[in-house]
Amino acid sequence: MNLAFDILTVSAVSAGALFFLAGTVGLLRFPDPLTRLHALTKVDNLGVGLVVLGLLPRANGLSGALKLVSIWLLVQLSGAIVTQLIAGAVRQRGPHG
Amino acid sequence: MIISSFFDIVLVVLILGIGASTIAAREAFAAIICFVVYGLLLAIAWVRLSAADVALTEAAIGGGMTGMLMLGAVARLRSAEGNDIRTSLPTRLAAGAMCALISAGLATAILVPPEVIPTLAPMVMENLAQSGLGNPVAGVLFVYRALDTLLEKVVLILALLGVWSLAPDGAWGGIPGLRVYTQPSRTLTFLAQLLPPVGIVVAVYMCWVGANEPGGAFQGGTILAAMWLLVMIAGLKRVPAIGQPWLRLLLVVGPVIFLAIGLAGMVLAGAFLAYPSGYAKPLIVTVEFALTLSIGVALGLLAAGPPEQAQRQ
Amino acid sequence: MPDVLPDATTTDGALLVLAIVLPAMGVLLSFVLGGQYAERIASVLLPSGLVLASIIFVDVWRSGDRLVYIVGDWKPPLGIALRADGLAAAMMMAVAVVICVVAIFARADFGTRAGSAEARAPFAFWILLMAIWGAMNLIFLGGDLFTLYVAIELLTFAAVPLVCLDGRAETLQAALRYLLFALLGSILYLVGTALLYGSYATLDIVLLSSRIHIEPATLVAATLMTIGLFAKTALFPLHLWLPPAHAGAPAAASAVLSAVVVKGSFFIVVRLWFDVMPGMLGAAGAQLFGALGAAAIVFGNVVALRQQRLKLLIAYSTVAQIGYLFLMFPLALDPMSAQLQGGSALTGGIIQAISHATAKAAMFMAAGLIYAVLGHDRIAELGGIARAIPMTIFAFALGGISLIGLPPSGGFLAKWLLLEAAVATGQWWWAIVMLAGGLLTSIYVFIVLSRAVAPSREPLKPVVTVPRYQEAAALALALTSLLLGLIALGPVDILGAGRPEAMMAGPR
Amino acid sequence: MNAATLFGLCGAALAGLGLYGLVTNPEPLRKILAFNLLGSGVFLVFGVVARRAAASGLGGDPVPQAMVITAIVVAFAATAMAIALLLRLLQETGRPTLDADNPAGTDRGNS
Repeated sequence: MNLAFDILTVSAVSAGALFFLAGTVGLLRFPDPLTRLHALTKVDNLGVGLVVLGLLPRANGLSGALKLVSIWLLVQLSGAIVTQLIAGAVRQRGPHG
Repeated sequence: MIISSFFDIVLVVLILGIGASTIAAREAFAAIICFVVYGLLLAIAWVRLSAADVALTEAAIGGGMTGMLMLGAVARLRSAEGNDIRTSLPTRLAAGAMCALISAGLATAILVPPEVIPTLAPMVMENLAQSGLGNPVAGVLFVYRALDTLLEKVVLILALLGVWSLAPDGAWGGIPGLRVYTQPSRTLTFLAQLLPPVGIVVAVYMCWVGANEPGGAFQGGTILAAMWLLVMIAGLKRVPAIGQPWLRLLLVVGPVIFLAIGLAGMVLAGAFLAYPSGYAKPLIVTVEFALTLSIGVALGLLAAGPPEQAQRQ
Repeated sequence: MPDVLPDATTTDGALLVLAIVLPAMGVLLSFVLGGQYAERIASVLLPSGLVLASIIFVDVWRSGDRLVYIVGDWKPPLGIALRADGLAAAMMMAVAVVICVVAIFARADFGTRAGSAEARAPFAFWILLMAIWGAMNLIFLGGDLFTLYVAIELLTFAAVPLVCLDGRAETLQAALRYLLFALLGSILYLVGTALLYGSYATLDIVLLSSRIHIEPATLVAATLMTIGLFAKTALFPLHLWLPPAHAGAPAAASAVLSAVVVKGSFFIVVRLWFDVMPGMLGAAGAQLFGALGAAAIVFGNVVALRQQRLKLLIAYSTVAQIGYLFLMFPLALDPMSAQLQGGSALTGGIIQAISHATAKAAMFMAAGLIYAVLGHDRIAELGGIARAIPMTIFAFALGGISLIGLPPSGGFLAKWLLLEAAVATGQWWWAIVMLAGGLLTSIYVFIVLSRAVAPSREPLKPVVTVPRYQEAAALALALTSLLLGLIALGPVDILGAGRPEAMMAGPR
Repeated sequence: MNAATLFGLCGAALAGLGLYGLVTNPEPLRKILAFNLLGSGVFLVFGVVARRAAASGLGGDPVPQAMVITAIVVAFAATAMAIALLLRLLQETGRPTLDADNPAGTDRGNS
């Protein structure tokens, strides 16, 4: 049982980290704001999600697990909104404004 | 062990690199973005130093609130940019040498610690039980060194007064010109409707849990301030006029209650800022809640800036 | 090292709490009740602060021992102690007097008529004045280096807005520069406290003084804290912020800033080197402090001589007078033990601080009145002013006498004591600096006075008529400064009360 | 070298960096930013002092940790005041500068 949880933790957190890496590379390499946003949202969504998933078995009881999940939800929310706002600004002022 | 020290080294390199780029960046805007990232990395460093209370404060205030203030400022300064004065090379070299000297001095002091490292931690823990608190940092802030904490709240109020006093005479008592202007946006409005209830719960939790675990009035107050600012920026609530009696009352309620309990201690517990035995924890929690409110309002108003338009009747 | 006496709250120790709580209450109450009440609250609290300071003064003087209050009943190192020794009691008294007189003076500019709406400048001024009073009391009484950090920050936040109360561009610029200097100063001080705590696990002044020894961290801490405090005291060459800030502020504010605020960080320098680490400075360090002081005296006076505007002249004279404060360090060093010791040099330095506070406040008030009457403060065009406001010019002259150091002024007593110490320790070069400084001071005081008493070319048309009580306030402080020398006959020995030297010698 | 010392050296370097920016950068906003960097370096030194003195089952000495919290709030208040001053200066003169040789407002709109 413990071993299974450990494997889950290691693999999920590693996968999450990989998404972070990919997202960061995308942020640095992609040409314009909208594609960069696209890279960022992937990180927010999957990267944090996988890390949280991996950490769940190690959470401090139910309340700890709930806190972890709510962190993920909050990151989702803020990520989505901020992306919207930036994209809106880009559309209004053009990609270089 | 090896992994953790590797992590620390990477973290330190990142912090130094991004810190240096806040100084070296050519544009103020880029420097500020670097600073926000820097603040978050620093919060991780604080976790690595086993100081979760400080990490929370640093993330909330050092990165978040300060970053927001700076962004607001740079947005206004942009039109006036292009300040071509450059410091001359000899001056820069001299300054560099002096700063290197100071860094070296600090580094020496850190590299040569005393043989027996003295600590107050055991003494803090020994006496903590009397107060009923579980968080030693809260113990230091509200029991042993309560005088500093109380006076620091007065500092906050003075800073706010200092900011307000910069208003034009005609605008006195009026509405702060909140520094971040955005076009009304439905997305932002949505966020400002959705987030504050969650934020307020988190702030109250932060303050409540602070007695026993990392958290407390500062951290809770900062979250409260952030929620309030969000609502004001989205235009859901007007920025209040600084002459409003309720606003002034909220600002001082924390320190006033703190001071009153401190003075009551002179009569009931034998010393200023001492708590009567058995009542310490409820009194401290009361003070913390009042302070959370006052800090939240004060931080929010500090970020909002001096009044710029007279209040319309 | 002799073991330190155990700390315990003394009878009347609660007065020390009151000295800090009263101003804090004043700030909070004025803030919530609004500008209509701020002046009234200040006019009740400031005089009671004076009474309080007098009681503490008499207490310390009578008993020859310090008052102590243990806050929250938690003894250092865990808790914080407030202590009033002779130095603290004397400085508190002086600050209370100056602030009360400034408050009387300020009623003309920042008075609030009953029933009027809250106005910006008076609201800010009265609260800031009370805050400065509280911060200074905390600096004098605080027994813990971190509490002193909070105190100097309180002082900074109270002092900076005073500079730009009128909102003109130059004063805003001066205030911003002052703020940056002050912040740099406090952060350097703060890092010093961190290092000291790391080495000794306490920041209590008495505990530290018994534990402190020479090691790298302590030396770095002492250096950084001193540089920071020098920047805040505006000691040459870190004085750049002072002249525009002090000269640009409204008269009442200039008086407080120049007379009171710079003495706060100076007092912490004294605490640090005389109380926390008396054996650390050494001969070389003491000579360096003295040299900076001497440079400040020469530079400040020479630049003051070249000023065209009266308020700037007075501000540069402050730069010079701050220099005198640092001459006491080489003179107080006991060559046998290489320790800084209280005695005539320390007494002279503190009396210099007090006498400068009263004289300089009087001179800034006088300059403010002159400005009000003429609508400018160009020294070359002062003609006829002595006829229009003779009492003010008289006050300016008396203040000048104290700055020069003529008997029976406080400045005379201070310089006399410092000269005595210079002779006793065979350091004649400091005596030369002092005498040269006195000479330069007398030249610019004389220039101003001779312009002021000269007849004006055309009949003087006062821009405003200044109220009598403002002139009287300036004169009262100038007289205090002039007669301060007479305390040599009386309570001057209070300055030794509760000092470590006195304790080692045993209770009197 | 243990982790605490590493962060301590980082703090020392940051303090130097911040001080350099504070002294050499002519723009007031950048000076304020540099002051914050300097401040955070100093706070890290506090953190190291606390971490080194860990005892009684605590990860660090809580006394310096509490002091840092106080100091962070004070630094924020200072930043807010400095920025307010700066923006008011901008409003008054059209150019934010601390340059004393060019009295502010003389060449409005020139920059």
